[in-house]
Amino acid sequence: MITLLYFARLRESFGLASEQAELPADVTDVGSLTEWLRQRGSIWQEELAPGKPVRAAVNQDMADLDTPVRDKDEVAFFPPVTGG
Amino acid sequence: MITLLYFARLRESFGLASEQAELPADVTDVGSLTEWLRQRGSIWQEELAPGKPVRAAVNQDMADLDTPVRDKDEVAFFPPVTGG
Amino acid sequence: MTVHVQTEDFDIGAEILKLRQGNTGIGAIASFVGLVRDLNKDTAVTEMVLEHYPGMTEKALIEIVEEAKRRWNLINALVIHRIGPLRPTDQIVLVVTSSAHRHEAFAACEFIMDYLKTRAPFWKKEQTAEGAHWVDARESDETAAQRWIAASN
Amino acid sequence: MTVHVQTEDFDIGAEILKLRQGNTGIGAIASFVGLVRDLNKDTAVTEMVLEHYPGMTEKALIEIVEEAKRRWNLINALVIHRIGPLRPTDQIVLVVTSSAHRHEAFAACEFIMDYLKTRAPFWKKEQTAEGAHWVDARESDETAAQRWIAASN
Repeated sequence: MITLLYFARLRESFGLASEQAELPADVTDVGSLTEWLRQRGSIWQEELAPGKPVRAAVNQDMADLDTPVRDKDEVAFFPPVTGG
Repeated sequence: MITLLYFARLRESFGLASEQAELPADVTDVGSLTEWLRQRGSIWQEELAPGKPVRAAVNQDMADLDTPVRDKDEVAFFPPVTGG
Repeated sequence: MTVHVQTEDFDIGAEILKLRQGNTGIGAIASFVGLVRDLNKDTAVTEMVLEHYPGMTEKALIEIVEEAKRRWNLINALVIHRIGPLRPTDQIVLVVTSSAHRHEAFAACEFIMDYLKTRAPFWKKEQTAEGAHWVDARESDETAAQRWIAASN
Repeated sequence: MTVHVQTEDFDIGAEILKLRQGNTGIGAIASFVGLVRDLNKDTAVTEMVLEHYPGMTEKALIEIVEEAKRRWNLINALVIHRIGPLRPTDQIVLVVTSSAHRHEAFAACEFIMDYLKTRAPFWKKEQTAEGAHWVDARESDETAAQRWIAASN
């Protein structure tokens, strides 16, 4: 089980702020997790399309596609940040 | 007649903050004015010696040795500035 | 070193006084305040909402300040970033750095702002007469952050 | 654009509020405060006296701020410099710049400080346990000012 968090435009598009998910065995990193989420439907495909400016964090550290995802991790997806 | 002003270390060394001076005809710029002041004595020679870090301003603008000095001008001599 | 994420406004004068307290070696204090402007890309903004990632935001800000302290001789540093609804002319962010000398205070303050803009999880949603929209990240902010990677300071 | 040379202390919070008043286009305010440190080249300073050249000092500060406004898109700028006797931890100088964007506010604020340090007629005399002495100008301040001549901003 992992915790998934969505922020800003992604939270609104998915209509989802957080969820607990049971991952299939072949989801081992941010890249394969993104691929798995894309299979949920057209809005997921669109927002998480390759080349879209989406960022991910694993356990509150900025991550890239190769960052491992393990059981009990907190994984967040969000647009590029715009604070300050 | 010109007004001469001295600041900081120069004011203390010369024991003089300001004076009105009648210049000889051959004093036409900051360089010749400095040369003329050096003839006043050893402390003037020392403080205004060539190569000493002394700055001059003519009519409240930073000047160099070639800056003209004319009747009624205000000429100031002082060390490099250390504000801020 | 202090990092705050809060809905409340802040008082730069009071914050600088607190930061100075008890340290007689400070010669330089650089600070930055970011404000909500009423114009963003030619459409009047009536309100904006700042969303953040609780937990990660504070962690990211602390890491940015720690990195600044590794790069420059800072005596102290403070970051306050507001969240929630904000209106034009409201204060958004405060960064204060103190050091013995001015160049280090200036450089660290600008570095913290540049990194905060590209690495701290905040998102702005603007409300205009034509509706609400999420603010896009700017290329110029990424460029500003990148130059600290090339340069040592 | 405001320039003050004064013996009185200043309140950075109040000055920034005044500078912001009535302008809703300000997105960035950079500021700098210089303080008297208790240590200068390893000798404890008990007091310092700041001398200036009345008339020329104000003129030089105005020219420096005008030059900053030519180089960057500033909305407003303020310089306050104190004169007379000052003690460790006292505030000496305040520079505040406001702009639509942060880089211009930061650059102009640092530029004004670097130019003030080398072009505004102020002189510091420090009082230490071993007596009084005039502070020497620093090579590093001249170097800091020179880099603005090489660079366009």
